[in-house]
Amino acid sequence: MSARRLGALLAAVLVVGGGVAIGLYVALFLEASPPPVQAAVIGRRVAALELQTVAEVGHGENSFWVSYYARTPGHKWVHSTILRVPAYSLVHVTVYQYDSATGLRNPLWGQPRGVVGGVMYVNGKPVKVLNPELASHTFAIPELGVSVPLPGVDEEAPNQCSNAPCTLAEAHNTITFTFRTRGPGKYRWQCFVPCAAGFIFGFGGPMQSIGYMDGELEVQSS
Amino acid sequence: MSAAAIPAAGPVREPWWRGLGRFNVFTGIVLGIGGYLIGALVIGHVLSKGIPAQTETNQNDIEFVCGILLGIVGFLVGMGFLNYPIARLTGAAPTLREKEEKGIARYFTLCTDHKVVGIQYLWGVLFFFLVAGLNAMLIRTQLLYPTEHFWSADNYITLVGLHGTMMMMMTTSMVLGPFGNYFVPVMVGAKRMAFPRIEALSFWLLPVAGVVLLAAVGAKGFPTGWTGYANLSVQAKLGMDCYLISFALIGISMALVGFNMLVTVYTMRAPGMTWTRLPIFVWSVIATAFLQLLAAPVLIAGMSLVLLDRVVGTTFFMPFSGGSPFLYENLFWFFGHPEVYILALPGFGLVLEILPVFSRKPLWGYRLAVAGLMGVALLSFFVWQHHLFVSGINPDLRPFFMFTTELISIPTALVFLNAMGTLFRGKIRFSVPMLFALALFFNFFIGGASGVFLSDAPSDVSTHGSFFVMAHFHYTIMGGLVFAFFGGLFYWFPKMFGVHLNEKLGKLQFWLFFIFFNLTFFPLFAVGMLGQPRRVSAYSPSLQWLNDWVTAAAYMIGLSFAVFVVNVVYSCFFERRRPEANPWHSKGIEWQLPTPIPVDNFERVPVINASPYEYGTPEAPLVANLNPSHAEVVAAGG
Amino acid sequence: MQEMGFQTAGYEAEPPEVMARNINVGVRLLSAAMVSFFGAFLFAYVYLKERDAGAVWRPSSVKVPTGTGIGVLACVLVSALLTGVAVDALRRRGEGAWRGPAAISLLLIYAALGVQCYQWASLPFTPGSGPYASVFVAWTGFYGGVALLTSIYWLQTMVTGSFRTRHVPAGPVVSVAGAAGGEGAISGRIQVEARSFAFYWYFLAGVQVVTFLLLYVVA
Amino acid sequence: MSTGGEGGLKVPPELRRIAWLWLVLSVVATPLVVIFVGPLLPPGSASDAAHGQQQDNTVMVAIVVPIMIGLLLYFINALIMFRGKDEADALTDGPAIRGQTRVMVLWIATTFVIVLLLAAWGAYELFPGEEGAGGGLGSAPISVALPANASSALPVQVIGQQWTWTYRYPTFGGVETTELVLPVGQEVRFSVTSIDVIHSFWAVHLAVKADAVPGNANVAFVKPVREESSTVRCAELCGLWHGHMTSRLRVVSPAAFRAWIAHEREKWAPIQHYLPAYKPTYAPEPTYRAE
Repeated sequence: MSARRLGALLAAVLVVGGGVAIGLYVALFLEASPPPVQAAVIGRRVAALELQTVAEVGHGENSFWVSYYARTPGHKWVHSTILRVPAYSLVHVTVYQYDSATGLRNPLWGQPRGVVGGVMYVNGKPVKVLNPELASHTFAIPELGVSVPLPGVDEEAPNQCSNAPCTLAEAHNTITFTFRTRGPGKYRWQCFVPCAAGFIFGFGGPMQSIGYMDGELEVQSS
Repeated sequence: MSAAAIPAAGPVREPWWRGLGRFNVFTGIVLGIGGYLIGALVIGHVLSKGIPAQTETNQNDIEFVCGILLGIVGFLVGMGFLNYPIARLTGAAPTLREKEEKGIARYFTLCTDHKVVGIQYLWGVLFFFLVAGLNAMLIRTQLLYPTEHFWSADNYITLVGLHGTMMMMMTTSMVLGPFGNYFVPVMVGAKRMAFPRIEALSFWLLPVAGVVLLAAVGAKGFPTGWTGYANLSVQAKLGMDCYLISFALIGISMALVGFNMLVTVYTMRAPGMTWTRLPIFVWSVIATAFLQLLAAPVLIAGMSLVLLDRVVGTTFFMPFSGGSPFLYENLFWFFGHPEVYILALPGFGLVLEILPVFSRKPLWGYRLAVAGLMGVALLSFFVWQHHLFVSGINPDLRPFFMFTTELISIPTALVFLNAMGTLFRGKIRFSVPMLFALALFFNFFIGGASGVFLSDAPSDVSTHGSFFVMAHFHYTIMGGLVFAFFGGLFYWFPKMFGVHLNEKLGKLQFWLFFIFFNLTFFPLFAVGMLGQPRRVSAYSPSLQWLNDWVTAAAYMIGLSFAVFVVNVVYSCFFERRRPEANPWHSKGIEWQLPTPIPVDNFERVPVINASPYEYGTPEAPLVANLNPSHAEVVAAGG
Repeated sequence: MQEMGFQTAGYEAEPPEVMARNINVGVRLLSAAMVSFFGAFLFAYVYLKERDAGAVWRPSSVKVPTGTGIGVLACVLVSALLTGVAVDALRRRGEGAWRGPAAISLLLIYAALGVQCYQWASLPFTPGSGPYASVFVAWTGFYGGVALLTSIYWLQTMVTGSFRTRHVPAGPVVSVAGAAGGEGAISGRIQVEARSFAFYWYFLAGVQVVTFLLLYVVA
Repeated sequence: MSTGGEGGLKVPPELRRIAWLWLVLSVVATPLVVIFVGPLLPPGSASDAAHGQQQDNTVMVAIVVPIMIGLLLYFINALIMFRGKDEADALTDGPAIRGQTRVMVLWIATTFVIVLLLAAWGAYELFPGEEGAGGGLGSAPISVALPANASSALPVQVIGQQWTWTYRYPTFGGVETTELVLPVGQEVRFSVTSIDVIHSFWAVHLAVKADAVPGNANVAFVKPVREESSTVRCAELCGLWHGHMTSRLRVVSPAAFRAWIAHEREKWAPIQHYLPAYKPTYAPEPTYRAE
């Protein structure tokens, strides 16, 4: 009977299809966020991180999105915001900032804090406070009290970066600072500048996506 | 499967694949995908030109929404929903039904037989219930650890939103869909629903909505939970559009179901089916249908406004541009609270339907039960701001909303009284449906009592937005509706499918479910009181052991559902125990009909002689005369 | 599971008076649902206007398109009036007398939709120009998309159906009190359906009056 | 309508035993719960609001306990007593009892009285003098909702943003901090707002919860009565890091508070003149679809 066979076939297809769909579904959620990037260990309880911020990722399905990049100990720039650092250590951070200024929603974050000495160094010069309107992004780990504003690049400057990851030859600001990690665990980090143009409050899209303007700091016992 | 396999009798069959080309779910899917592509790549593309906020952000809501909307239209066209309206527009005469297939194929087409729609609903609802339940397992897995461990924070929020939204969407149809469509016409002595095509449409919107919602997974998810609060929803990623459209679709489906049920019960009752002989389940359907008809349009409007904010750029919910997030909260909860009773009331009706059968007594206090159901329905429109006690909206109205909310416990308590009176001096049988029905009262009492803490404005300050709320409504919806649903399913399965579900497996499922349901959700009251807000992916490490306990118990609930799946497969395909015509010895009219129920239900319009609860009254006539003479019909007021 | 072999032939037709009653009850429920639906827009209007803190409700640059608004209102009201005339004619003189006014009424609803579309195309503000503009766009949009379209569908099915069957003897005959002849017998269905539609369309015309008062007059 | 209740509200024989049992159990259990469980109930007693809510919860538990005992006793008793003895017995019908007006009236009256009591008690607890408040009172609370010493309350502005809390102390030069520190024994007036989406300020131990809605200043009063540290959480889903939107809350002695605020003013001095002037709500740019 064709109807019955059709039914059996349909049932089989449904069961198999359903199983595959459920598997895919779980896999979609299991799909790891970006690959973790290990901080370079440069001494006993001292590590170094190199990051850059770019105005546009330039490729992939979110090519227009603003994003962070991180550098592996092998000096390769990868599109990731999962950073692994050792516990109870000093972390020297260098951020190459290629994006222009947007301005802070809450001006309070114009003052670097949670960093050693309460200062950050912009192109080598110590800065204790940044005019909030000049901020392009911030690097903030609220649970560690770390918040560092990153001054934007002058929009008139020649040789703007157009292709991520950017190189040192292109217009940028170099910001360095040092913070101290606590015990092992996962700490979230994010940007507080409403830098997602085209979204309400400048806070949609990349501002709410891990791998762009949000990430996790995985502090590991060394 | 070839054309050679022609049955001995009957018309010549076409090869089966010819059927694929003719208005069924297959053509629906094809046209749906085509509609999406045209909508997104052509219409949406043109409309969004020159709007940088759409085209230069990798988030083109216009394209996406146009695609989904046209895809839905395409699906419905492919299903054949436009055939009749277009025919009518060009002047065709009205007809009652379009077509009906035979065999399994009719479950995949626009079928206007209310029993087919009921079974379509049953499997549709169960499928999405399974998916949403799986989401719950994934959520609990994450909460094994106090910070993100398995899924990232954005995936976790999407999971929470999917679980909540899908459960809320599917459970609105959980009783009214399968049992309402299947049994209400039978119970009132009608041959069909009042508007069979609308009935089919109300079902087919459900899988569409489900698929659209699931598509959010591929569209970067949505971060708002099932409440979809603006203006977070305006800020959210593409998946939000899926939430808005699918919830609006469910709103349409709900309003249509309510509309159809009310007309059916109002106009199509058989002669002799007076309002006081109506089975209590039908009364609960009436109460629910009123809520759906009047509350769902507000939901549709609310979802549309958010969609306009996202797509067209209106400012309804933008606080710094003259809009107000409070507007959304009011609109949403004006729907949202009746929604809660849309979930609860059919459950009450179901258990009150089951209790008399298994205690072999009339339903105690029938009129009171009706009054209780209607009272709950009415009051539920006047309580919505109890969700907003700490929001800063109308704080001076808190005593009023506290009072109206607590008033609801009076009609709810009537249902308890009905149950207690019905059990009194009965001859109770602990069959599986009865177990589920009884468990509802235990669960719902805890749910209701915790509701008092939430309705109390001072106490609500601490419990609002915490896991306490979450435990509370799982006690009422899962402990109420889902238990009632399984009770009803075990009760009516023999009638619907001609197969008796295995009792032992049923009891195993019940006890697993009941015990671990309580072990899961009771500790969550404490979790909430101790400071864990809802929908968090990270919590205080001091609460980890409680959360781990809950997760372990939740897995066991999952196991109980696995037992159910095994039971269905085992009973239908291996055991195949044919039930007696009336296995529970019920007096309900549906059990007086042959199994399976013929396509027109009754050969003639029956005459109803008695209420379906005439237990203990040997002199009472049979509930219905299925083969009445003309004189009897006229005498009964037909 | 048992294979259920249903016979597909030989449905019993619904008795026409049951169908008529279904439509009659249904239209009232439909109107009730519409009250909820447009009530949401009304609520948005009142709420946002009352909470208008920064005087952004309607900036002076947002001009009310009164001309086209009057156009829509006029089409709707005249159409509703004609529907009334048509129902009266149906009752007194039968289906033949009903067709003319009903057809014109239908054309007027099309006209209302046309004027509405023209208004959207020539809107002197964008949807984002404040809460008034938002409510305006949403309200007129859903009035056009829900109210006008459903009315068009319903009335057109009746009118085209009636024109098509005007030489065919009507279906099941129901004696209707007060029906004074006309073209032979009058089917009970079109009687009830026309009256049900009139109920629906009066109601929607009422909604349009409220819309006009709030969106164009009070603004 | 027969059987059972002819002679007034006589308790049927099947229920007499459990009626007594219920009375005894309730009389014993309720005070025990009030005395021993009540003080353990959340949200504790670290503030006046917490204490009021704890009282409130105790009252409700005390009402729920006898009802729960009654229902459990009835159902267990009924299920044992009225069960079908065997398969045949289970298929004979029970007596056709359809309802007794007296029982219904009594039931409705009882539930109505309980509801009235609960609502009246809840409304009474809302009065600030009764310490039951702690919730958001909206932007312009009516005078009856204000605590007696509202005018001398320490104003603290709570600003929610995606995804952190900050606090401004307008009486201390409008200094903005990332940690919430309060002096013990001092009435505090929170003014809760948000600069983007809806958040909900939940100081768990103080039993304060007020939604932070953009463009709205939601006022809440509380008086911490114990020096204690705890966590502020966000209780309304607000996007990606909702679960992590916490901050530290310390209740300290007045002297420690003065020292702390002085230190904060010094610490945040560099940024101070960039901050906007103190206002109940802020509308920072960009507000909508920034280009």
